[in-house]
Amino acid sequence: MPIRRDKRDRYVEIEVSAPQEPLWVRCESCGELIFRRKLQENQYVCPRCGAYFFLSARERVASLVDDGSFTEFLPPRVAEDPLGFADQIPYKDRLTRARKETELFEAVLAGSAQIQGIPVILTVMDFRFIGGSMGVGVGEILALAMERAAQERKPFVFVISSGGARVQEGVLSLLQMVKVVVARERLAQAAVPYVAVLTYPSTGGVLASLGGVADLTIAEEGALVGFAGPRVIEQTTGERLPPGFQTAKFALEHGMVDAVVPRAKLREELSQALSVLVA
Amino acid sequence: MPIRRDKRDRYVEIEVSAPQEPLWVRCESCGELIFRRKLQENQYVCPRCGAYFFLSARERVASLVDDGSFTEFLPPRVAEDPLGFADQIPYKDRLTRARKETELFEAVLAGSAQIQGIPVILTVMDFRFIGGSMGVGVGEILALAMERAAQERKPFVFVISSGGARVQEGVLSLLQMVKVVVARERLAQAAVPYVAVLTYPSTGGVLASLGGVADLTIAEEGALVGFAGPRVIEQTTGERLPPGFQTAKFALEHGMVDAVVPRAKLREELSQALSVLVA
Amino acid sequence: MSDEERLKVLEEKAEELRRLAQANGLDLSAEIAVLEEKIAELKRALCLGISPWERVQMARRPDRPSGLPFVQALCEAFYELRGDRVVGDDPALRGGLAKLAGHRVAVLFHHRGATPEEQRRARFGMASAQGYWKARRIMEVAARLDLPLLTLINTPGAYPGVQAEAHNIAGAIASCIWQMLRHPRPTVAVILGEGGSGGAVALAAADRVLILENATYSVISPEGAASILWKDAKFAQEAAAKLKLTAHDLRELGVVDEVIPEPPGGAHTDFTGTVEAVREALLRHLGELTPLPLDELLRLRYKRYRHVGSTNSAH
Amino acid sequence: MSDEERLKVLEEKAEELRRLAQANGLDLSAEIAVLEEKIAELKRALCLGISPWERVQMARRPDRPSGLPFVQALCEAFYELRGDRVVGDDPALRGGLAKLAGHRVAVLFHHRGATPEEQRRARFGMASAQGYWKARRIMEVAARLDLPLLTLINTPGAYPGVQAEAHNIAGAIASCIWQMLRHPRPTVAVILGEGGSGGAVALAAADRVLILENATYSVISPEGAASILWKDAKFAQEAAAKLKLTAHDLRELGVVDEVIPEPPGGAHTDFTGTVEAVREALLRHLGELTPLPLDELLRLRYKRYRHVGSTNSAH
Ligand SMILES: [Zn+2]
Ligand SMILES: [Zn+2]
Repeated sequence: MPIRRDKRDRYVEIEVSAPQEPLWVRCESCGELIFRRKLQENQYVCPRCGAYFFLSARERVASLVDDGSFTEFLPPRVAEDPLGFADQIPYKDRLTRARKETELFEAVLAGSAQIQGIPVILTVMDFRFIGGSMGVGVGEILALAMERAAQERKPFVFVISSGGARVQEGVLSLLQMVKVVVARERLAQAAVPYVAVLTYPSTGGVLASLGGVADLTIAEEGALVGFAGPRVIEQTTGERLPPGFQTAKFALEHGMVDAVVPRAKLREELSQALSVLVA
Repeated sequence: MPIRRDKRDRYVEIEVSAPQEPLWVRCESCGELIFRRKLQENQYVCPRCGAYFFLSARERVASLVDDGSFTEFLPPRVAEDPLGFADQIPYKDRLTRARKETELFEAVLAGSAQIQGIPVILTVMDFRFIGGSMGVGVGEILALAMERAAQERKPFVFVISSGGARVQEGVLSLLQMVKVVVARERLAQAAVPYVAVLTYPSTGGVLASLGGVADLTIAEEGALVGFAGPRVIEQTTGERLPPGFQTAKFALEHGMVDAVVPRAKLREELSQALSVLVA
Repeated sequence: MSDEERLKVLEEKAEELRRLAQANGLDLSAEIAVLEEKIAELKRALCLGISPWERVQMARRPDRPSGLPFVQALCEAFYELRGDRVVGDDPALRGGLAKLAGHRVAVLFHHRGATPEEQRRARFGMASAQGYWKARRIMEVAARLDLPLLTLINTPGAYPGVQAEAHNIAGAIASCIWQMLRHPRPTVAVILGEGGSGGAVALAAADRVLILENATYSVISPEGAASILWKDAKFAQEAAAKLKLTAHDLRELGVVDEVIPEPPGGAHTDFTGTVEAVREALLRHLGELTPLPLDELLRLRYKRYRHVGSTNSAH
Repeated sequence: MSDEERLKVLEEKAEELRRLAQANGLDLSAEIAVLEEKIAELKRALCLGISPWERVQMARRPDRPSGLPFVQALCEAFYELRGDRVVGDDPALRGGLAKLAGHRVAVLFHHRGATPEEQRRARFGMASAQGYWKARRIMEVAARLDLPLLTLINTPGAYPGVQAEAHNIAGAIASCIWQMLRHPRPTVAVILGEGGSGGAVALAAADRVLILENATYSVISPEGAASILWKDAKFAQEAAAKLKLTAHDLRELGVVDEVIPEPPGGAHTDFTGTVEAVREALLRHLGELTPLPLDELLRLRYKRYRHVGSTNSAH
């Protein structure tokens, strides 16, 4: 699904549907029918209007690392559905469905990889997995990855695409904010660098924990960067949102990120950043 | 001399003349003729209009500490006139004159004292001494006082009244900014608290060094708090200064100080602050 | 007449009897004792068996002991520190240095305000970026001065506003969590009322987390959960139950270390008693933590948070 | 015709002869050698015996090697870090992480801008509060990653503006000095052009302070001193001499550790040579400092700054 903005330059969130694999995809931003292979080659940026489509975690990994260099970590043992939660559907079913649809164990994918020859520990979120929300599983995968990065003295790279906390895991999901920061402190103790990459969307509890304490922060051009979603802000405060609010450019101008780059240049940018971070 | 503001609520600096001891003093703010003893009793605040007069270092000490508790430290040995400087008059003469007029060795007075029974190391600047400027002597007195505070584990209190660096000592006066901060780090290493009190004026190199790194910062109501003087800002940038610019209230609203208190309550405020800082 | 109104009537009656007894030298102790028993019973009834949703309501009461008056009653001395040193000061998140039972401590707390004007200025306890940047600064002062850190939490959540975003509220919250985890002395958090989401967790990454019996701690408000998950705000009560946000649920989940009992009728019926109960618990936990050497403190802190929810510890 | 114009004419003539020689296969080496000797002589003349006031002018040249181009030439790789994480980013004070002769380092520098538009945005190298808050943040990143810190100074001073004051530029400068003094690895500062007052010292609290031959370091501009002390701007030249702001004066005062010679004619006549000279000096000083254990580094740092001017070390 493409990331659209309305006329006032705000992001419009779009329902993420099951990924089928049709040959043609319609850009919801400009209406163009795009040959899927072509879209893929263009790293899921509309060749006509430049709109950014979501990138799945695996596609993101493929777009960033040296070919064949990614070794995925095994999924950890965690409490699944720790609250026994059900809303309109049981949380367990939601999890099962997300796993089937995304072919991922959780909303973040972790592994070791090389980026232009530099070994890193890479973690990439997938927004299709229950909105890229952080529950116990995501927290555990991130913490394990950071501990490994600290131990192996490899830079830790975290690509965010998250709507926030995993509400269905209640306060345990909230506490993952503490868990990932306590693990981040391990990186600091080992003087191992941590690079955050903010994409669409980088919000809520993920931005307000691990996403907010990187040594170096790069935003993808199409990113949304903010604690509260635009609609929440409008509804709660009645404030008018300024043009370009919570865009990558807004984040740069307000001192929150070190760089903004188009998706096509992210790999090169990351490797430049990594080159000054490793001996 | 009283501290005046013009109609746009800016401070107007006033030449500090030799302190004679006339029986009557005219308030330059409201024109009132005030009996000197009366003014003194009112801690040099105009009883009619509330304008703040400069307080000499000794009068400030007297207004803050328990009666008879102040023991002044001996003046240190420092390079006097390290550049052999002369402008319209030789710097040495200026120093001699300032010493005679103020009966102080330098623009800061240091000693041990008790404030409502709490032992402290107290340093107080005197604006009459070459504009309360910080040269090698001031830097040395402050550094010695901080080292003593760290050693004796007594809170360090610094009352600022300074126009900035001692220009006549050139770059050596600039480097006093580093000297006082390196000594301040000694306090931090010893976990000894440091309280800054900002009065009129707290500007330039003193604010941008020791004045900017306190654990707890109290501004006197009549304080001027800023890096650059109002006139410099207007002349350099052509910007219009907002009403109340660089006042104590401005500093509070912009998050720079912890409290603003009238002169008459400063002693009580300090003792409240100290009471939570000592065991 | 509601139970609460009935309680008020009974209490007034008892008070009147006492006044009468004293004024006229009468012995009304038997009558007073009967009333007092009824009052105690009613208070217990009000407190026990109440639903999660009712606890949410209780946690949100504007008269719940909290904020500046709470800190002033808790500590013998409190000196407020203000300002983030870069932009401004936030009246919704406050803090300073204090004396607690003779010990020097640093305190951070949400302040919701007592008067309508104060409540408006404090956005009903929703702190903005400046509040959290200030909190981090105060944590740094406390670290430098080697002081234990206490936090008292009562917020619907961090403020979702344009200026908050422009001043990086997400980074400020993250920095608070980080700084709290690096604090070189013991840290204890007490959830007094609402423990709302990121705005609460910013002050809750403590060695010990305590909670008042009718306080809550949740990733989202029940109303928010209802509208997101059920697409219908009417499911708020159901959400309140399912989110496991009550003190006893949190204790069972291992998220809090101790539930501090409230007086019968709820904390708002007894300000002083609540303060005393919190004070006793705080001092007990501080007493346990203070002798620990720094490396042990940090090891236990790591262990505590590193494994939250990682194994099937609950249920 | 000024010496500088004469130099230009001679250089053009030599260049033309070389072109002629190559194009027509002529041997003009004798003629060229004569010209080159004259050029060298003139360059020496331009550099030696110049007055403090002339050095002030040279230090201020907009074409003086400095800023981003300097850092990019100095380091094999440079990755810029931007933003103070609270308010914004400042184009006049920049920094990031870099590779210098294979070593990882952090770099902070003033950037005055090359084009008029860039110069306007960068306020001719006068950094505002955001710049100094950003600098402190980058120092913290460097400390966390255990990197040596290099600073390259060239500023008329910190920006005196309303927003700078509103965002506590004094506190930001003070915090930079403090953070630099706490840095856990070696720190080296190089004054490339103007070392103007508080805006310079914020980046100059280093283990070693180096200065280019025609750079200056002063508590106030000569114009400022003239108008304050002489009440007449015409005394700027006299003030320039009396303030002891030239590299050689500073070396004599013990304020800088080394004067890096400039190519004949001044640094602006040879960008590459200047970069090389700075690079050589930086690596030499880093090489001396790197083996020192942290406590020794901090001890020497304390000693260096604790006694500035305290004894009659100069004159
Ligand atoms: Zn399109
Ligand atoms: Zn008056």
